Amino acid sequence: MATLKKETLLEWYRQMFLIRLFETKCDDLYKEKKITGVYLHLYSGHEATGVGALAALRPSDHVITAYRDHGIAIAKGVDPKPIMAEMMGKKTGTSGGKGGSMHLASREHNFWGGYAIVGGHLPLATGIGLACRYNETDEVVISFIGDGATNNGYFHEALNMSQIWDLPVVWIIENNLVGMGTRIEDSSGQTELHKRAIAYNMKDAGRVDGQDVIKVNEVVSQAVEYARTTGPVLIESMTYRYKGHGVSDRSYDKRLADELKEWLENKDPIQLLAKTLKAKYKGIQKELDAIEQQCAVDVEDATQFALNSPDPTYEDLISNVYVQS
Amino acid sequence: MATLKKETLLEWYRQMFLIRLFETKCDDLYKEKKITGVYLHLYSGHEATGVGALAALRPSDHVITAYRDHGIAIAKGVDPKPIMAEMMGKKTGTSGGKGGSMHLASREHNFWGGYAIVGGHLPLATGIGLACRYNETDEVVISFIGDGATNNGYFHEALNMSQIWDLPVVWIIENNLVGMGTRIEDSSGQTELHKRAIAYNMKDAGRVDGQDVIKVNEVVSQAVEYARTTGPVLIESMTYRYKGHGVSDRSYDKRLADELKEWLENKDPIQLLAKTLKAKYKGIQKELDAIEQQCAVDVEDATQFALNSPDPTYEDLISNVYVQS
Amino acid sequence: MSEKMLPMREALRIALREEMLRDERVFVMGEEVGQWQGTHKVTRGLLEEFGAKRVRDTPISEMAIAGAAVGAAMMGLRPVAEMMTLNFAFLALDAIVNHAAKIHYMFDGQFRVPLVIRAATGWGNQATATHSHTPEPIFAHFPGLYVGCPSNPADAKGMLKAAIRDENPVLFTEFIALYPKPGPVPDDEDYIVPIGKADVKREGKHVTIVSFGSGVDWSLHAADELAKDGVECEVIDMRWLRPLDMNTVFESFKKTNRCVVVEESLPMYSFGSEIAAQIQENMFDYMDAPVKRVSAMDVPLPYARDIELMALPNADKVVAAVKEVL
Amino acid sequence: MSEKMLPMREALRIALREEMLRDERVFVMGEEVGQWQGTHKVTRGLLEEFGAKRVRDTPISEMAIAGAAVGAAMMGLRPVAEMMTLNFAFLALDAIVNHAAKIHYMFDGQFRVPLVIRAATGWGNQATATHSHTPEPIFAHFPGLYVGCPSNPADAKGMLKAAIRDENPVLFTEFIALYPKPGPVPDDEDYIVPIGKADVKREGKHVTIVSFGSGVDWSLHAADELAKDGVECEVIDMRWLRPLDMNTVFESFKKTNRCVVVEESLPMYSFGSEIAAQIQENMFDYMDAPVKRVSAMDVPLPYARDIELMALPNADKVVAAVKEVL
Ligand SMILES: Cc1ncc(C[n+]2csc(CCOP(=O)(O)OP(=O)(O)O)c2C)c(N)n1
Ligand SMILES: Cc1ncc(C[n+]2csc(CCOP(=O)(O)OP(=O)(O)O)c2C)c(N)n1
Ligand SMILES: [Mg+2]
Ligand SMILES: [Mg+2]
Repeated sequence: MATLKKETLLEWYRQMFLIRLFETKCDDLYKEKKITGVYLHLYSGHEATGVGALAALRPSDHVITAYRDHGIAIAKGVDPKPIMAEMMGKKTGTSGGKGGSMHLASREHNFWGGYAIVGGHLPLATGIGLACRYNETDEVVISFIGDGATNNGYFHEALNMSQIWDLPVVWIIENNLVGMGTRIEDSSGQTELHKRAIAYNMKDAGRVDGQDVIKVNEVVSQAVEYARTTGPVLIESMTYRYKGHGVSDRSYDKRLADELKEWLENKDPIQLLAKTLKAKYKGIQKELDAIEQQCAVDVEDATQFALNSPDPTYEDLISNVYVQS
Repeated sequence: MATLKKETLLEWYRQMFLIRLFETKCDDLYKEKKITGVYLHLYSGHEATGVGALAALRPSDHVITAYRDHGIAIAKGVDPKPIMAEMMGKKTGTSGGKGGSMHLASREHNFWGGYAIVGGHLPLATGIGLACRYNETDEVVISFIGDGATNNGYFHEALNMSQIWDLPVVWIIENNLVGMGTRIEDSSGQTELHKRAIAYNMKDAGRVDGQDVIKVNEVVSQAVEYARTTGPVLIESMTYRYKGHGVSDRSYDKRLADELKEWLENKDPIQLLAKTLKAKYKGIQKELDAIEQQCAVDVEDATQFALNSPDPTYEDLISNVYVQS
Repeated sequence: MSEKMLPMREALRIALREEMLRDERVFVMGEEVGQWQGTHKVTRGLLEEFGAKRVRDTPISEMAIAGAAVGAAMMGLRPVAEMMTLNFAFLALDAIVNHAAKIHYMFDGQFRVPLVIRAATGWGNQATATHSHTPEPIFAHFPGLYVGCPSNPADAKGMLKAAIRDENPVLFTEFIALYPKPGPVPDDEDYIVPIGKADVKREGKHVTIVSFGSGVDWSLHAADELAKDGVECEVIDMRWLRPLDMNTVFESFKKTNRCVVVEESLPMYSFGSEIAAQIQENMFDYMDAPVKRVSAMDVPLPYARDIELMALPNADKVVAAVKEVL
Repeated sequence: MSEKMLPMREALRIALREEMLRDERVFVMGEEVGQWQGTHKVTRGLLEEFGAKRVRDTPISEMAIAGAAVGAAMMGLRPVAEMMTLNFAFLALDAIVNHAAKIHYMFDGQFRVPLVIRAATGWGNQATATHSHTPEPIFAHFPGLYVGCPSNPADAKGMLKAAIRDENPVLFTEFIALYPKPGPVPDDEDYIVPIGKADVKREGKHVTIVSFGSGVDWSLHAADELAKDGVECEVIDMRWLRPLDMNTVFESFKKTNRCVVVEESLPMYSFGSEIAAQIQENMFDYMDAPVKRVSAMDVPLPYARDIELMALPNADKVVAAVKEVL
């Protein structure tokens, strides 16, 4: 941490704060029926994992994740405007309104998308890593994985394949203790998920406090360097889901009241970083205030942009089923 | 071993010898085109694993395996006659000639079948174990697994599920170092396959010398008792495939000449047991000779039975697609 | 016969509960079926009533859910495994087609696989391409399996009971859009809608509309609409894609000589293909017009509401198709 | 154009090799494709020539093979992934249908997935129920994917090259029974058989026989047989199940007014269903007889040789079907 610049920490603060605001806004817009559909999975609570991890990458490095993807898009540098437009199914969205909240992506940012089939994107990460090696670049892929997803066959096959081919993939389990309503103890024989690395003889980077953006960044940075030169790494980042599984899960705050309170009060990643910053830099509050205000403006701009964007049309419905040659 | 009776050892010798002869006969019959079709996977070399493991079971216990199933059927006590008839696709076969060499089974022996989709039978074992617990019996299932199969998603999902439900399944990897032509080093990140138990927090019974029927029996017996009362166990049994992957693999003996020689000469399970018996019991050779002769008669009887059995008919082709109510 | 007005999800829940009460061997397993009370609340209350032995939450392991259900069924239990949505059953295709459907045959009758795999199906909620399949036809392609899909609460109860009591593996799919829709449901605990029997939902003499699941409502609405113009539609709910009760279709067709097939599935190699093929093959001399097919458009489903709806069939499209064959 | 007589497996091998020489981005991956030289020897010699980077043996991990190929293709490589047999592609259905086929659409064109999944298909070698599928139609049900299946060595070369060079994901299936069959193969390194074009293999005016893969030989043999009685069959090899070149079928049908569809797949919700449905829908006024379908029997495949053959289609069954429609 000694070597981290103040600007770096402030940038992480900005990203985490922006994600939080963005997600809160999505929640509101859903209630106002401006965002519709059955699925909307918020990243609130996970910010330090996404931001700390992606800060370890170069722009030329890659990331792929599941459906809980809004925060990942933001942390990889995608403009909130097309992200919000995608939430509303607008033509200006990252995926032209055809992917929706679970399928954000940005080719130019090397963000290879959010995917809704649990585990389905994991072999894609293996393939992306394979291409990095094949092309003899030193690029790296980060692939996020839900704790629940680690019990799926895709996990096993994708991680094993990445190991036998020494691919530059950093596998990060975002262990928020639950998949939908199923606690990790009820779904995984092994609840220390990083230990699953042994099954592939993969480098096990252990558990990291996923609420501490600085720690996350440190562990992931080491892993990224290892992956660049050597092979895959498995990391388990302990985090927490502040909202329900998705918007249709409305009882989570009753169900998990005590636990939720504990995490919100003592382990909130944004508050933790604010505390660190304040302890270190006198008078930083003003800078934080300015960042927060800018984030609010950005989210509001994104919302207006999305609201004012056109819907896709019949032409869009039938386009891009195939690449036309 | 101290407690093993001579009759027990002789019975194991008989089973192993019978399997070896049976498989050799299958190979001959295939060359004579009495057994036809693309698939025929011989158990030669694996005898100690199958025989030692199944000797740990009670008749009311269960077994399930992959397509390399002839030896398992014999070791579970199925009469060689219907087994050989199944090889020839006869109506008197264990599966009425409809399953063939890869799909032997005997409901009355609690042999739940051989299965040809790699890994496909593993969740079936989980389900059988589930039924044992559900019915509040103390029955146990042994499920055999190829080393190659451990890299399939089925393995991961089935083992994890057996662990979270504490099911009475003994998972035995028959590690013959290869799946078809792919060496374990090229297919598994982790080559000490028993270590995959850690991924499920499953009891790891380690590696056993799969050519030593006594050792196999000892390790599996302990595992079976653990499974009965507590939960699943993973065992890795180191063994070797004397023949090609299947009958269509004709270059294996050139490909693997040195290794094959080493195993045949120094690690043959039948010779090893014979040596033990001879060291322990003077003049046992005569008994061994008698056993060997009886095995030859049994295989010949089975062959004649199969040759003289009727083929299935159109009625058989269309029957048992559904259970008629 | 006494009955109650209930939504389909409740009819299904009652069927499950009654069968669990009736037969100790029946149990439920799947993702979120227990503590969460079922993703679609079909298993609501069952964990409380029957306990964790008979209502089993599973990991996100579709291959193992289906495969373990097969193993348990072979042992004589009667698992009702839930796939959450039929999309996820793609991951279990091998276990369903190669194991559930084939084991009885492959071992020549030694084993039976009396299981039910329940799965929510259908689209229309912006669930996007990977979560918006109605792929019943690809499962019904394979012999050894039965495939049922109710269009209303009473059938939901009677068909699910038939599936659970049957000795064969059944894939049972439930349209998400139909879960909340109410309808009369018989109280009878032995109310069975037999496997493989279609239902004539409305009689008519000008055209036969053949459908299943969500398509039945569209068809009935279209029939109401067309009745205003004096067109009398006979509406047949196939209920089961396997076995497929073509006799009921043929009997109707002999009278109407015209047919429209309505399905929410994709158009190619699908339900409509098979119905149309069988009609022309068996009813050639009765055909006054070609069989028309109304189905989803041949595209992956997009997220945005308006274009998603454009891609879906509806009553208007059925009306238009009927007019084409008149 | 110079050509050589070669078995289909060799034509495929040459196509792979030439494309690998032509384009550095093309690589091969799958179970036993390298050291073992391919289960069906289609990749023979490639490991020696191109090395382990471009000829990659994989674990028995069908989900990951297909999924990794998708990821690599998105990055601009051109993977040719082998599934050993199409039966095992059941395990990869999700990766193929939900990812390979949908990613281009779902992200509105941002990504392309130019991959080929090769798989051996067909039955008739006592491979038994789980290893005896010809399930092309269930894959072709889904938009976003192309599905091709050659019936002869020349097409095998030209179609595989077309598949590798195309920007879309292609499922490419190869009948095991056809691998050893020789036929003339053009030497031309740019010999392309375009995606989505059917081939009239034999002209005739009395009946149109529509088929693909192994069915084409049976159809041609049947046509020879029928010619003796003066019946002139037009035989169409569809080559691609998606896109489906119905225009070629319709043009032929306008002339013959009769059709038989021949496939090795199961009968229901299948290739024959779709062809028959489209003919009656579009060619109603040209129909002199119903379209007949010849397919495998609707049973899982048994092991025993004789009854297995009974369940399979063959030239005699095609002859009988043609006689029915005349
Ligand atoms: C193959 C598959 N099975 C089931 C689902 C339904 N589902 C969506 S998210 C989810 C839980 C995933 O939990 P986890 O991996 O822990 O991710 P988290 O939601 O906690 O971020 C489930 C079961 C799915 N989308 N795909
Ligand atoms: C899902 C699937 N993929 C591929 C195959 C083809 N196949 C049959 S056996 C085999 C090798 C299995 O090796 P292993 O599990 O080590 O068993 P062994 O043959 O050594 O007993 C392969 C790849 C298959 N039957 N099923
Ligand atoms: Mg989670
Ligand atoms: Mg092996």
